[in-house]
Amino acid sequence: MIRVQAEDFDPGAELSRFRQTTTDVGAVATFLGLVRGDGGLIAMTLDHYPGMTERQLEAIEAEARRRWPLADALVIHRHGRLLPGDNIVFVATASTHRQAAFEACEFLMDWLKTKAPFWKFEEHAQGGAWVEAKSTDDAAAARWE
Amino acid sequence: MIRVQAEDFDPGAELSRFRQTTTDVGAVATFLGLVRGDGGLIAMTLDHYPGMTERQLEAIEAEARRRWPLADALVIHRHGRLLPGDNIVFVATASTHRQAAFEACEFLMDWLKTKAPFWKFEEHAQGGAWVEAKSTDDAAAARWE
Amino acid sequence: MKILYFAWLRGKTGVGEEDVDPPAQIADVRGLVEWLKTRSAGHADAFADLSLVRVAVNQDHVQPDHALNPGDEVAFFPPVTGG
Amino acid sequence: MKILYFAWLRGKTGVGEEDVDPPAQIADVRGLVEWLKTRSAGHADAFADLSLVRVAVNQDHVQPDHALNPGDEVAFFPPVTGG
Repeated sequence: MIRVQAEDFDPGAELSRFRQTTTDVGAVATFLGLVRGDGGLIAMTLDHYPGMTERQLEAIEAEARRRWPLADALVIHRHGRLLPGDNIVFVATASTHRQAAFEACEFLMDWLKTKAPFWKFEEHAQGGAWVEAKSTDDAAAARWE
Repeated sequence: MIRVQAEDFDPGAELSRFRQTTTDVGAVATFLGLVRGDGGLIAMTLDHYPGMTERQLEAIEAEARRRWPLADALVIHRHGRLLPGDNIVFVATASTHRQAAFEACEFLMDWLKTKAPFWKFEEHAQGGAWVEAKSTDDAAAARWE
Repeated sequence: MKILYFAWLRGKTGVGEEDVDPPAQIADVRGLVEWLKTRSAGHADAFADLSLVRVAVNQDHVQPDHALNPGDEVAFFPPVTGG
Repeated sequence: MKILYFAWLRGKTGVGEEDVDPPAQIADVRGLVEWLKTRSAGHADAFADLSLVRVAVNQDHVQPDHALNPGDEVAFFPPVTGG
């Protein structure tokens, strides 16, 4: 399941719900991404492409389900202006075995960081700037090509 | 933080608490292990060595903190008789970057599966038997030697 | 034809979305970009370095030689920078 | 000396924990095991295949040649099988 939203979410409540709707699995892996206040960051704004973002996230989830035997998968991604400490993204995967759950969760995060139509604008005391694409994230995604 | 307990735990509540006590991190990875009802399993009982189990889990957590820059780590492991669908183990790791959080979480799970003093007794309709050590888990742990 | 701009491309063009009616001889994305550059100094600036620009047509990533149809939704954006 | 048995070793010996006073000439884990085997048929059965038995002294994993002291806590268990 895919959700792209401006509103905050509650990672604990999401994990509880995910765990309850998933039956007879042995392994649930989750990842929560948060805004870091490194280097005096005041806020970051995630621009996105409504419609295409959801489509891409659905495609990424389908690809993960194709590659690993997942009982369930959840991706929640926020957009809009976020402050240090805010939740950005939550991914949960459920499978029979831990290796599949872990690998699918990492795969989803690598793709979200590199393929999903989100653009990051960072505000510092000196002003704001759009973040340029990082080659390390591309390298992380290239692992899966 | 390490907890070895017979009582159940609430993974969602644990994640919420972990997320709140961890400040200025970018990444929280978690893993939840559950009892699977595969092959007609009625129950499994985890025997452990009180005292040594806690010491080993603390050593494993310390080793993870030595290898990765973790802001925090949590391991909860149950013992006693558990039924299909029950929670067994919960691991959470927090770090600045997602790679460290994921790797430390997987590392902790690999070690818990192979080094922690737990012994599994499985009950089926035909009777009960102690589980023999699996070479695949040893192989998973050997990655880290 | 609906054109969308994201991130700094929106800042430079000054619009997030515009409806345009390019001349019939414009057949592909490359031609559309050249034509859009004539709309304003901001548009010309946005498309000054095309190595920084990615394109989607009807929400699918495409290359500059992708053929266009009148009802297409064409989006321009920089390489994505994740969450 | 406190001896602990876990998993099927407890089942075979019939005890989870016992206090023993081995003769003074027993110097290491290997010697202790040979002496424990004389306590009952169940003990002998538990230690029949030592490749299946792991040992901890004072909660640290040790090898069969580990030297023992009177106050030690010695635990016998199969290879761990995780959670």
